[in-house]
Amino acid sequence: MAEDEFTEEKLSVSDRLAAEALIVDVDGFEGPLDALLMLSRTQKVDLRKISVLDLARQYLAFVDRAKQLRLELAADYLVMAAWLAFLKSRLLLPPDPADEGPSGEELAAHLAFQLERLQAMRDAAARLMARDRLGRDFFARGQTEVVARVRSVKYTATLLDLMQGYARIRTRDEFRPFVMDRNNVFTMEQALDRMRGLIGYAADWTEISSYLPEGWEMDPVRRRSATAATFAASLELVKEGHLEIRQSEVFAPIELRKRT
Amino acid sequence: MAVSDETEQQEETLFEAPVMAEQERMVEAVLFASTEPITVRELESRMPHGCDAAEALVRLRKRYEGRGVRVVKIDDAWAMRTAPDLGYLMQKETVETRKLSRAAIETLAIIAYHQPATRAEIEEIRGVSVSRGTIDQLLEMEWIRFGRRKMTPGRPVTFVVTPSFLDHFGLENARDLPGLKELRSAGLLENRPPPGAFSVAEEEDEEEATTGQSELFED
Amino acid sequence: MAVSDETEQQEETLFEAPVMAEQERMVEAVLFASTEPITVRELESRMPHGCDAAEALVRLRKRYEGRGVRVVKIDDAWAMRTAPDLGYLMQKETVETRKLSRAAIETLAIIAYHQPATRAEIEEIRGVSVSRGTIDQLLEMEWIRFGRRKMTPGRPVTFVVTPSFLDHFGLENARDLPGLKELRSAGLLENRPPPGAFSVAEEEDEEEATTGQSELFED
Repeated sequence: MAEDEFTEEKLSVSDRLAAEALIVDVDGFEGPLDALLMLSRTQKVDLRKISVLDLARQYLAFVDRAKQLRLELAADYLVMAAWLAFLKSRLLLPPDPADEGPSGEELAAHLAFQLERLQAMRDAAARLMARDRLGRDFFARGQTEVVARVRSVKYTATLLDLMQGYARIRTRDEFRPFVMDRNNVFTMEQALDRMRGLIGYAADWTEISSYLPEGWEMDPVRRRSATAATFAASLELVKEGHLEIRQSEVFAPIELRKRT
Repeated sequence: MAVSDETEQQEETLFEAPVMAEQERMVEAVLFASTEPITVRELESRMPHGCDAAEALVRLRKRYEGRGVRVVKIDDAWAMRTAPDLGYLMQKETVETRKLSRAAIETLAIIAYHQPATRAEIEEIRGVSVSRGTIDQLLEMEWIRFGRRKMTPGRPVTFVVTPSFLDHFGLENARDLPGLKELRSAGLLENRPPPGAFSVAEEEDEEEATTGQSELFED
Repeated sequence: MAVSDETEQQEETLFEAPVMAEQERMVEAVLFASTEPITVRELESRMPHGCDAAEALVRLRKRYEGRGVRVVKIDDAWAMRTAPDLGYLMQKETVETRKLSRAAIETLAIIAYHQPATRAEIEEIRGVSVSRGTIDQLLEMEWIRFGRRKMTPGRPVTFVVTPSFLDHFGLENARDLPGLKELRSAGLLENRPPPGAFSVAEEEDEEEATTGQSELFED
């Protein structure tokens, strides 16, 4: 620490001056990195050869001075000060072999890189803005001619659109009120009515299919509905004791006859 | 030119007007960038002292002779204009791709699935009337065409899909269109219909596919 | 060449593209009439079928060399612009560009040189946060636009410069930015993570940086 004190003394005059200069336009800085870049110029060397240790001292002096003058420094300036104080100690103390973190030199090199990169971007920005510019140094055609737009519309659709379109129509059908489809549905009530009328003649065993109403035998949909209704009606009539029902084996024809 | 003249000229170099080639460049740039025709007087007021804008204009006009752009005089002012014979280039053709309307897609789908389909059939399936415009649009796009008249009272015209329809949708023939079962398994038909409605449609489809469509591909 | 070939060629003459001199006139007229850069594709869409706008452009550009007006390339489009040395004649046409803040200028430069650049990268380089207004202003001026999202955690948006940026600064493409090569070889365009902060995100960033930026130099 003795050495630290000594160098601090040695730098103090120029540091104080730099700090004073900075304080004048502390509001003009765009953050601590900008302030550091400004401070680094006082070293009057290539940014690549900058002494980060000196820079850290200069910055800490600047923050001290600001505190003495009771200037409000934004939080990020103080964060940078804390980090530079840490960096300074890293740079001055012999490296701790047990410490796994980056070395002081690595941290310093990165800071130097950041400063160099910021400076490079500022130079690039200045060069960019100094270029010949449209509307200032060179110009576009002043009097443009109207380009007539001839618009032709091309309609398109995908197979998916087509399929979805078709599906939509079909799905819409399915949402029709159920009653709309009754012309293909033979209800159990209808079947019961019909069977009650016919049952008196069923003295012998007769296949249930022969009881299907006329006009319902061919169309598979109608046949399915009529068969189901007729079967249900038959069971009802069996339950009521008017009818007998039998089936000789699985899937064999179902037969009916009047209960005697 | 006399020697004395030359000396005089050299002495005056600092105050001399730019050479004519340079003046021509200036006039060219100003005419190009100006939003309106410019008079000789205005040109000269903008150019360095001693320039002869009128002379530069004459040269510039000559230079642009026969080119895509011309130097023209409008009243007492000058401007640059594109050559009149190239006016046709001043229009821009934009092709806008638009999705077919829902009505057109549905009509097209019905024709594709049920062809040959009459207008009455399309309307029955869609449940709404089909506008003349929709059919015309599909005809114009050459996705549908007239098929044979139906042998039913009134002999209505029918519509069928065209090879360019198949081409656009990447189908070899209309039979390649996915059936209702496939539509359902692809999740395009989500609700299970009452048994009647659904199977009737499917039966019809099947029948159409064997009779109606094979008819189409025979001729 | 066989006689039959010649006959064939003569027969085809009707459908042949116009001669190159004529194509040059066409390109000249179209570019002349437009303030906005025009792509080769658009030129060709406006010219008769079979024209080679790219070749006509090369010839036209040569023809205008050293003149008051120049043919310039901006990205993949072409435009005519007055020669920069004559800017002083055009005070009347000068457009007052909104004065950009230092923050905006630096942000613009960082985006141009590091593109695609995320807001975090801009902030890392400048050492301060980038205000919403700065980015908005640049977007509004159409000098920057959103690029692809970065494939790093959070998928941050990136910013890239636009053709209007290139047009404004007289650049043919982003590779022509002044000093780009030097900055690159000095390693100043690298996204170097701070020591001890080797997070996954940073590694990926680096990868992105090399693909994104070297893209500019390839081809």
